Amino acid sequence: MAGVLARCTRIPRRQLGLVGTFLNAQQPKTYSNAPPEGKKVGGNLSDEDRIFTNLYGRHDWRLKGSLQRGDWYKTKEILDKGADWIINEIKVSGLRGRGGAGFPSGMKWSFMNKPSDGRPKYLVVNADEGEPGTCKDREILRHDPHKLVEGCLIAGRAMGACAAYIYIRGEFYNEASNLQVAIAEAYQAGLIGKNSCGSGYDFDIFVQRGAGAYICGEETALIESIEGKQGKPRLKPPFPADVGLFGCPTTVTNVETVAVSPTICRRGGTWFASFGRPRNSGTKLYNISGHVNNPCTVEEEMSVPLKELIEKHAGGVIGGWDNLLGVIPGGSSTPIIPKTVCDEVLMDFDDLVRVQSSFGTAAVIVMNKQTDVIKAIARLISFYKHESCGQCTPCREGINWMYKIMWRFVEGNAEEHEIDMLWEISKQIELHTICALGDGAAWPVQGLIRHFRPEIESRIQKFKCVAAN
Amino acid sequence: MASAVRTVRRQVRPILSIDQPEARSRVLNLYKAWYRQIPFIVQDYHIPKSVIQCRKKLREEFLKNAHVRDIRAIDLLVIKGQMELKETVEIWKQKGTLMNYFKETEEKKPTDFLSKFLSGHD
Amino acid sequence: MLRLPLIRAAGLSGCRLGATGLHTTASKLQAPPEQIEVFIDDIPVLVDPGTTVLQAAAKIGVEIPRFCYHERLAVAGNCRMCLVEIEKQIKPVAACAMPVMKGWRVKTNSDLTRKAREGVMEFLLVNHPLDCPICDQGGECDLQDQSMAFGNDRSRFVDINFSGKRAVEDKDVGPLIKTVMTRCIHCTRCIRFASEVAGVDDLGTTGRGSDMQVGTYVEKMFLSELSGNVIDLCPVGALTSKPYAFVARPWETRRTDSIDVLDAVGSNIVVSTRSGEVLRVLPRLNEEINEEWLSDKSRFACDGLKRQRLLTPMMKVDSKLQPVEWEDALVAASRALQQAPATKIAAVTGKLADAEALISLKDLFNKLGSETLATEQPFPKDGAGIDLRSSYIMNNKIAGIEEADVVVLIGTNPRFEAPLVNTRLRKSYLHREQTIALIGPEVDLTYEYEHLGDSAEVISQLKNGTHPFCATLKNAKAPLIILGAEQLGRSDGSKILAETQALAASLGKTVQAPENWKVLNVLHSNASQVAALDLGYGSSLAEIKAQNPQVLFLLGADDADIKREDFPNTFIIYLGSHGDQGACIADVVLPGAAYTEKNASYVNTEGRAQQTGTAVNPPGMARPDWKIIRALSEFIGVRLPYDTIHDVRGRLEQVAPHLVRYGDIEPANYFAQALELAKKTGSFASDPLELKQKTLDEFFMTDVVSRASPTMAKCVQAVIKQRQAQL
Amino acid sequence: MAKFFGVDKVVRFFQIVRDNGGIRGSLRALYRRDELKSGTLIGEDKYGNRYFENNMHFYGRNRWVEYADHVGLDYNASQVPPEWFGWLHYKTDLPPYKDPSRPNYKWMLDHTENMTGTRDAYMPYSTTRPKIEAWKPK
Repeated sequence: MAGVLARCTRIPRRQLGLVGTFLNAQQPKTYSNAPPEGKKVGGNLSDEDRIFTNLYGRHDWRLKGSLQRGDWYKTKEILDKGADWIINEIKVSGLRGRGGAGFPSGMKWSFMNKPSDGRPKYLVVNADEGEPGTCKDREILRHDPHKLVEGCLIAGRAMGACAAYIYIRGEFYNEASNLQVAIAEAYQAGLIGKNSCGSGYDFDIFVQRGAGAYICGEETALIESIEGKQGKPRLKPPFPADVGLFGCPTTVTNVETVAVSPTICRRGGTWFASFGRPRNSGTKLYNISGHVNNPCTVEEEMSVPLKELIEKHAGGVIGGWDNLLGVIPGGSSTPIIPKTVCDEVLMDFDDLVRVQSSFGTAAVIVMNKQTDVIKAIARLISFYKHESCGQCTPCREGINWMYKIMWRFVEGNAEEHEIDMLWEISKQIELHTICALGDGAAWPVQGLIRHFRPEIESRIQKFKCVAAN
Repeated sequence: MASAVRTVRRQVRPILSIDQPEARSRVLNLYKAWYRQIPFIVQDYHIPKSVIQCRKKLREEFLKNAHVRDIRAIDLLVIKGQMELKETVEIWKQKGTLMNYFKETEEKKPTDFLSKFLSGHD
Repeated sequence: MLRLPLIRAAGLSGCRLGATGLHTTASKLQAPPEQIEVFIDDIPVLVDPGTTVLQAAAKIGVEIPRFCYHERLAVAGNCRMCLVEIEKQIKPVAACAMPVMKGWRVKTNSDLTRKAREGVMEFLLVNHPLDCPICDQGGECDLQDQSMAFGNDRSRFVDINFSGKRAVEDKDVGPLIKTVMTRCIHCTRCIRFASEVAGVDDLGTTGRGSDMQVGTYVEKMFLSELSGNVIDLCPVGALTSKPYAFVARPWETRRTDSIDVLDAVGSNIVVSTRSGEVLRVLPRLNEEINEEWLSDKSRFACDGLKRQRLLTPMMKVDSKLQPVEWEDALVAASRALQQAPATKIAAVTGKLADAEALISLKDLFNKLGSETLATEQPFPKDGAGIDLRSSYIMNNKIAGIEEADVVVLIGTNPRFEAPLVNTRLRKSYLHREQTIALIGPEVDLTYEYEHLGDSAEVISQLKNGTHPFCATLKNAKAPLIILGAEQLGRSDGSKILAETQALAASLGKTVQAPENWKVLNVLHSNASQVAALDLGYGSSLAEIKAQNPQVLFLLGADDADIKREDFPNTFIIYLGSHGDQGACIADVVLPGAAYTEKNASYVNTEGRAQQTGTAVNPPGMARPDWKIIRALSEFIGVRLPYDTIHDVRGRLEQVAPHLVRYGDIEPANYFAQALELAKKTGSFASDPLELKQKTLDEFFMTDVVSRASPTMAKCVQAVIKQRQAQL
Repeated sequence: MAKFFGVDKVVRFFQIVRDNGGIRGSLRALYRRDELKSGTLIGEDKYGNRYFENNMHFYGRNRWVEYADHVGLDYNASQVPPEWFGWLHYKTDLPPYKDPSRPNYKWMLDHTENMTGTRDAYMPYSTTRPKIEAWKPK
């Protein structure tokens, strides 16, 4: 779900209400209007620069193993350096939220770091990874849970949060139990809890399992769900940083964002910033699925060319690169890009926006030419129809309508002018909803019509011919 | 002076009668005509009133307008009376209509609180 | 759950959320913040920070269409009808939820805005059935109106030929509300009303996406004393009135502004009539009394106006009541009154009597030399008695309840005795952290309260400072005591009143902030009570019984439990609108007009005089009450000197001028004198405080109108059924 | 010859008088029915009405009914039951008792004459509920 938040980067800062004012003030200094200098392309991440060293679960995921891999190393010292140092380090690193929206994490955390008004603050970690195609947090949760636990502590320290809630997807049973074990170990080792790591800082971590609703990955719906209500997005403003969990200031961050923060603090923000193009720095977990020879999750530098990513790590497209039809680059809610675009696009936030798609969660879904792309998108719309919370009108009624039209397109039982109608309906949904799920459902359809309109038209013609005979 | 007379004449153009005596004679003629017709009316309509009673009513009806002095008004009343006579004699009327002369058909609305209350009028 | 986050948010993060919930009084306490300027359609408007775009637009008369937004409910922002364009923003914002920012240029009629509205309208109609011709909401439907104003004029929904529209099973939510859930547009107004105002968390949504349904999840009836309001709230025909189903169209009905008299709140209502028949009762906006809500009894008991009516005068012939003419009945009544000595006649007035009838009856009895006039609900005579108005009205006004921080309810169940007073309490409880305590039987109010005990002794303990709750009271800035009038009818009524007065006086010393703050408030449940006390109905039923009267005049007194056995040889004259207890025991029955059939004055528990309107004429031979008494006086031979309603009002003005100052409240401020006069001795009775209306089924039938109402009978049945099902 | 002198008419007159029960009977019949006829008795229904036919009269007058004696002068056409009505009005030439095709079911109601003008006349009444229901004292 969080992948859908990608749109946040594309709308003006003022849109963010209160937050927007902060943004406007600080943005020029950091990265906004800076022309991309430095690296032009990423790739070939060396093993010593990998953050998630147990991504494939070949080593011990428990405390002992993670200590060997360097987790919890001098955590106390990091905590002792204080919130401002941590936030500054994150800012320097240029880390952008890994949940899809790509909001600069340092800035987001700094919103929380303001004088307390008496209310406690909370860190909420969004481990409700439900986006079709995305499976990066899962690997962290089951194979490197201590990275996350440590990350919670550091991020929590940076925000002055008193506790972290990790909202974990209901289907991730084993992941949740691994995480719970890791938290228990950390408590026993005195790493978290009262006087965490001996730093004098009290910090608790709670795990809350979801019940399998995609919408609960939206930050406010997630908060509602933790509060025990129906997982339905809240209106913003007020933003969670103002009124969040239990009415208190809250920051909701993705698992990956939190999990990389200890390493950033240990190895320095500049180290992290050295990867990828400017404004798209760091390393990233890529999930490659679909018609590739070797679907995998891999940690790679930002700004790696899509072709290199697929060829090098996923063993290439089934039937060769020329058999490629299109790629959904960032999880199901991002618009599909055709092969011509795939040839040279880089996997980072800015370059994918350039090609009218979105980086999302970097969940690359590859489709070769044997795919019925209309049916594939129709299946995605079925998913969104099923997962729409039903709270606001455009999403509830619109996606259902799109669903009906899409499945008629699959057969071809439609008129050609309905393609334009579908486009308009998707535009009527987009930007008109409370949360970003409506946008996420509209974009695949828009991508389909943008790049595969002839395909739909020929399908309709074919159906008419069959019907006529 | 002459012009003044002319204007006056234009303003009050006579309907039938030019002066008081003429109007008076018309009234008397009408009265006589009614008076003579009453026996036949009583017979034709079969009304439960005697000729004497009817003549008394006739006189009463005429005396109702005894105060009228305006010639034009007298003339109009005479015309109406003639029309009434014609209708009655030709039996264009019905018995009940004729009997209306002898009885008020519409009831007076109550005016004091209690009768209003009892009759249900507000 | 509802209380906690909202409070925190409202209290601590500025007025962002607070602004949505409270608007009548919230601004009074906070210092006026600096206003910001925004532009609505290029018209500059100055608003407080935290004002939403919609409110700012309303300030200059620009109405933004909405479905889910309701100014008295929390903002949901889910219908998306109120989307408006803000200049230099790609995304349209929901006007109902978005607070304005300085310098925003809002465009409520731009292309983007209109397109957004049209899109939302289209989406809403995709699954909304086009059954307007058979829909009860037709003619007063927000969806119809806004579709005309903002929708497209043709449909693109070709899928009607393939898969059709959604259909949803109807729910049975009780005898008052008819559901046609297919028509629901999921605005959740009903849900928000139920949980926020009514305090009954019965409604909610189940399912997701296009399968979302509004309902109770488990088969359950939505039974609340305020449930009918969701009918008004529902912008479409999903929730309509069950008794009113398929009865009339709004353009066929004639509307008469009136006042509700089934409780002592005096809610403002509109009576819809057609051809001499009351069809329905709707609330009318009055911020100081009922806001825009109405209790179910007031709304649905109107069919009781058509049953069990007294249409002709009746007289006992051969020990059986026979219909007679007015003359006969009046002659019989007057003869009885003439023959009886002045000390042997008495009158009791019921809860629906209007001020005009009360003054006429009092004048008549005074002319006959009697002063034995009693109200159904006794008021203690000791001490100041009824002489000081401050000891029997709700001095601090209904709207003033919202400003209290600590409220002590003594022997009252406001939820059922005055549901619209209770909504104020709940509102303050939710939004202003009001602390509420109750002395009396433990009843289910719609908020949490501290139960201090059910003995009258607690009042003294509070006064003396020996009760644990005194600590809270001592720190209260605006304490309030609401005393149920029902308790004053107890044998120790005067003691309760005196102690409460003393308690209020001691608390009154600590009040600093609000001006004219009055601690002591009496909550009545009878609509006629305050007017009767104002006019000097000072006797009590016990006195009348002791007097053993020869003639007893009942002015609609049906609830006083007057039995024939108590008055074996008394000639009983009953004047009222319905055949009930009173008419059963009467020797002469005089048919009076019900509250929708006369232009009459009533005084509510605050002491606010208001008048009802003549929506229909009295049925049959029934007459307005004061006219009957006036006619009777003439038969007796002591003619009362008024013939028209204006004359009666003139007489009212002589006696009590505030009774004809409609809409105003005449404040009373003789607390100290009342306290001085109060009898200091006496002791509390040992039995605990008791209430007549403790549960919902007791609420539905409290007076002749609601007892005659088939709908109310169904409600009682439904409550009992639900209770049994839950056991 | 007798016909030529009109003697047969005289003969027929006496015949008719005889059929009607002599001079006294004829006068009574004449008083009751305003006409004097004689014909073949075709049948009698259960109400006592007797049906005659005499084809000497021209079509339209050759069938008639003599109403039951007990009704006296209060006879009217609606006293003829429907089965005889058909025969009387030439809808059929078969009198009811000779007609096998006539429906005869148990549920069929007995014939009643038109009660208009009598106390038993049908009076329509309102079936709608009154708008205001009055209280009935017990």
